[in-house]
Amino acid sequence: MEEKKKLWKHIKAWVDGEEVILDADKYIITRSKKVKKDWRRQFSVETIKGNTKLYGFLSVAISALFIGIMLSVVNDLPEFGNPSNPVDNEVMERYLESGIEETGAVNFVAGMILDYRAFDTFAEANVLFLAVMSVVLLLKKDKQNYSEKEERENREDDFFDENEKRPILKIGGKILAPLIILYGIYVVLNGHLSPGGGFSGGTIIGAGLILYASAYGQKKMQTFFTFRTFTLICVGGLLTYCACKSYSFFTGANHVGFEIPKGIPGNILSAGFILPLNICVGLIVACTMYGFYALFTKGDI
Amino acid sequence: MEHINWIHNIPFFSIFLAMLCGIITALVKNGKVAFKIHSTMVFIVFIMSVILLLSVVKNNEIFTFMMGHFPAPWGNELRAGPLEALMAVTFSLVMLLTVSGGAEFVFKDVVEEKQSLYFIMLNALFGSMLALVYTNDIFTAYVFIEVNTIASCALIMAKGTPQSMVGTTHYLVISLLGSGLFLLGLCILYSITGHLLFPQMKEAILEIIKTDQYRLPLLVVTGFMFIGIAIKSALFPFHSMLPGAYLAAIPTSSGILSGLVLKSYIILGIKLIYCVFSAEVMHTLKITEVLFVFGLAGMVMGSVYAIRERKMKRMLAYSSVAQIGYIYMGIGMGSRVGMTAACFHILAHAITKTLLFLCCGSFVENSGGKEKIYHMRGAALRNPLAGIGYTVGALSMIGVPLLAGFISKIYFATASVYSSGKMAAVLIVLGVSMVLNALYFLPSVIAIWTPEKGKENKPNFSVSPLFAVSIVGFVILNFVLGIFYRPITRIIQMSIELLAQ
Amino acid sequence: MSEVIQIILLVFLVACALAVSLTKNLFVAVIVFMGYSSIMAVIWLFLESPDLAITEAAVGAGVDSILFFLTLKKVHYLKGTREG
Amino acid sequence: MNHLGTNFYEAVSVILFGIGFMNLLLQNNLIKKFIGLNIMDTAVYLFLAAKGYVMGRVAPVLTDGIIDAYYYINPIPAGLVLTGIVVSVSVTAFSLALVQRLYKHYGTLNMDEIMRISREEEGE
Repeated sequence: MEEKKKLWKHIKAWVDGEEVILDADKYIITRSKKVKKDWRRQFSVETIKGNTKLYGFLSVAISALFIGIMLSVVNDLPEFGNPSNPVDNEVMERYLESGIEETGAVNFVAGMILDYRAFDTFAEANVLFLAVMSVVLLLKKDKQNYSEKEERENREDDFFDENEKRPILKIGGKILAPLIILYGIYVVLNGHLSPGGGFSGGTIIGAGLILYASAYGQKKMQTFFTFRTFTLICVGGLLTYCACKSYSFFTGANHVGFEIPKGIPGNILSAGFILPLNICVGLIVACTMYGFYALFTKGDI
Repeated sequence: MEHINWIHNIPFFSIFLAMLCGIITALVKNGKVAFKIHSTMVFIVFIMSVILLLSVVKNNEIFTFMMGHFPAPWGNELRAGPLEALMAVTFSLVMLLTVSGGAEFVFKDVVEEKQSLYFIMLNALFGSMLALVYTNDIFTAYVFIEVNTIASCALIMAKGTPQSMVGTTHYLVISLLGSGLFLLGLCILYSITGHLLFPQMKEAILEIIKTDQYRLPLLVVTGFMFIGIAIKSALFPFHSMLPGAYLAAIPTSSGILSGLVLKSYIILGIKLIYCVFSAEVMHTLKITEVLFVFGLAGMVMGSVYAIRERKMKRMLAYSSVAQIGYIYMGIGMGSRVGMTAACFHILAHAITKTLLFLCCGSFVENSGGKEKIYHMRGAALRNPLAGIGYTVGALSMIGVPLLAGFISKIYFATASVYSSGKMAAVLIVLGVSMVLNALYFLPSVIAIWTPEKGKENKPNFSVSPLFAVSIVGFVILNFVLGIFYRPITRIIQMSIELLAQ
Repeated sequence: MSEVIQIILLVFLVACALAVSLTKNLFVAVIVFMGYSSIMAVIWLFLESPDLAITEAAVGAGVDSILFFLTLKKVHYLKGTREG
Repeated sequence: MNHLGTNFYEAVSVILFGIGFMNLLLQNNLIKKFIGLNIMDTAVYLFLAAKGYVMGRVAPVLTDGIIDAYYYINPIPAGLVLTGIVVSVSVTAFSLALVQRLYKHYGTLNMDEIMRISREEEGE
C-alpha cells in the first residue's frame, strides 16, 4: 500500500512537472540505475560504440556486405567499354555531333557543363561560394573565436616569415609562382578549346598564389589582396555568372531575344558565353582557394 | 515576338532571386540590412508562389520549364504543378514567419560581424529548397542537396559555441554519408538508363522492368537512393544527428531545419517515387513496404525517446523523428490516399514544429539559459504569448480537434482503410503514438504554466512586435489548417492524380 | 600492355586506400592520400578524360593536401613546427 | 550475364567505396574520417568515369575536325564528375575548418573523446 501511494505521488508530481522537488536525489539515483538496465538503452548508438570490438565487427561486416552486394551489381551492369551500352544514346550523340554549332566550344565537356547543363554548374559555383563563406564564419577571428596562444603563435610565424632566409623556397617561389599563375591563366582562357577550364585553371592560379604567400608571408599578399578585394571578386564573378545565365535561361525558355554570336569554333574569342563564364569561375575559384589557405593559417585574409 | 507566359517563369525567378540575394548579401556588413533583404526576398517569392499556385490549380496542369536553349533530354528542366507550388507557398510562408520571429535570437546569439553571413546561408538554403522542390533533373537535385547540406551545417554552427561545433560535425558526417549513397545510386541509375531527367528515366525504367535485364541493379539503386533520402530526412534508425544539432543551434535554425529542410528531402523522395520509379515499380520492388515498416518504428521509437528526454529542444527533436515516421508511413501505404495524408502532414508539421521551436527558444531565454524542462516552470507565465503558442502547437501535435495535427491523423486513419493488410497496424500504431505524444507534450505544457514557488512570475508583455506577429501568424495558420482544410486537401489530391499520370 | 598498366595502377589505388586506413600516423595518411589522388589523375588519363585528370591533379594532389597539411599544423601534429 | 571480369574498373571502385565507408565508420580520428569520406567520393567518380569510357574512342575534344559521335567517348560523366570534384573539395575545406575549431576548444581529434567531453560539459 505504501509503495502504491508513493508511485501515485510520483506520477502526480511528474504530471505536474515538479519531479525534482519530490525527494529529488533519491529519485534521480534510482532513475539513473533503471535507465542502465533498460533494454532501449542497449540499442542506442552510444552503447554500441562503447563496445569497441562489437562496433568494429559490425562496421566491417556492414562494409563487407556492402562490397559483396555491389560486386554482384557490377556483375550485372553493362559491360565496360562496350559501344552498345544504354549510356550511348541520343543525348550523347547530340552533344558530340551538334555541340560545335550549338555551343561553339571545341571541348565538348566545356560545352556540356557551361551551356547544355549550365544550371548544375551554377549550383556548383554556389557550393564553392557557400563553402568559403562558411569557412569565414568558422575561422575568421572575432571575440568568440580568439585565443591568446594562437595569437602568439601567429606573431611567431610572422616573425619567421620576415627574418628567416629560406633561400630555396623564396627563390623557387619567385621563379615558379608567376609561371604557375601564367599556366593557370592559359588553362582558364583555353577552357573551350582544350581540356581544362575555369575550375582547374582557377585551382592552378590559387596554388600559385598559395606558393607565393607561403614563401613571402601573408603581409606581402595583403598589400594587394585584402578581405575586401576577396569579397568583391567573388561576388562580382558570381553576379556576372548569374546575369549571363539568367539571360540565356530566360531567352532560351521563352524563345525571345537574340542569340549570342558563337564565332568561329577554334578561335579564342568564340563559343558565346563560355569564355566569360570560364573567366568568372576561374576568378572565383582562385580567390576561394587562396581564401581557404589564408583563413586556415591566419584566420584572416 | 512570341507571347511570354510570365507565370511559367515563376519557378526560375524564385530560385534565382534567392541565390542572387545570397550572393549580394556578402557585400552587406550589417546584419539588420541583410535581414531586411532576406525578408523582402522571401515575401516576393511568397507572392509569386501564390500566383503560381492559383494559376496551376485553375488550369489543372503540370508544366515544364526549359533552363536554357535546349529541350528535355539535353538541357536542364524545372517542373511545377500544384504540389510543387503548394510546397513553395508553404516553405516561403513558414520561412518568412520563422525568420521574422526568430530574428532577435540571431541578433543576440551570433557574433555581430558575422550576422550577415548567417543570412547568406538562409538565402542559399531557401534557394536550394525551392530547387529541390521544382527540379526535374536528378543531378541538379544532387548538387542542390549539397548546397542544402553546407548551408544547414553553417546554420547550426553559427552560434559558435563548442557544443554547436560538435553537433555540426555529427550532422555533417551523417548527411555526407547520405549524399554519398544518393550519388552512388545516381551513377548506377545513369549507367543503366542513360538519362538524367525524370521523364526519360521513367521510360527507361519501365523498359527495364519489361525486359527484366538489369533487375538487381535497379533494386539496389532504388534501395540506395531511398536510404540516402531517409538518412537526409532523419527516418528512425538514422536520426542520431538531430538531437545534438537542434539542441546546440539557435532556435531559428532548429525550427527551419526541422520544419522545412527535412521536408524538402521528403518532397524530392515523393517526386522520385512518382516521376522516376513510378508507383507500380516501387510496389513490385517492395520499397514502399520497407518505408512503411520504418515509418511505424519511427513513430513509436521517436516518442519513446522523447519521453525519456529532459531537455525541451531535444524532446522536440525526437518528436520530429516521430512525425517524420508518420510521413513515411503515409508514403509507405502505397496508395494515393496515403500520399495525400503524408503531404498534408508535411504542411501541418512544418507550421507546428517551427512554432514550438520558436516558443521554446523564448522560454530558454527567460528562464536564464537553462534547457531542462523543470527549469522552465512558469516560463509561460513570464511570456504568455509564447506560452499560448507552445500550448497550441503541443495540442496540435497530440491531435486535438480544430487543429492541424488532428486533420492529418484523421486522414492517416482514413487512408489505412484503403490499403489492404495494413489497416490494423496503422490504426494500432496511430493510437499508441497519439498516447505517447500526449505523454511527453502534456507534462511540458503543464510545467510551463505552473508558477514556480518562491519566485515572482510577472508577466512580460513587452515582446518584440515581430516575434508577436510570427507567433500569432503561426497559431492562426494552425487553426486555418485545422478548420478549413478542404481546399488544401483537394489541391493535394489533384496534384497526386496529376503526378501519377 | 596498357591494360596491364591500368590493372597495376588500380592495385596501387586499393593499396593506397588500405594504407590510409591502417596507418596510425596522420602525416603518413595525408601523404598516401596525395599519392592516391595522383594515381587517380593518371587513371583518368587512361579513361580518356583529360579534363578530370587536370582537375584532380590540381585539386586532389594540390589544394586538398595543402588544406590537410595546414590543419595538421594547426592541431600541432607536424614535426619541426610546434608539437604536442 | 557475367561481366565482373570486364568491369574491373567498377569492381575496384566499389571496393574503394567500401574501404572509404569503413574508414568513416571505424576511425575515431576526425582527419582520417574525412580522408575516408574523400576516398568514398573519388570512388564514385571513378565508377562514373568508367561508365562513360568506350573502347577505342578518344577524349571528347575535337580532333582533326572529325564530327562523329562514334569517334569520341561520352562527355556527360566527365561533366558530372567535374561538378562532383568541386563539391567534394568545398566539403573537405568546410569539414577541416570545423576540425580546427573543435581542436581549439577540446584539444583532441578523437571524436569519441570530443563527444565525451561535450557531454560532461553539458552536465548530464
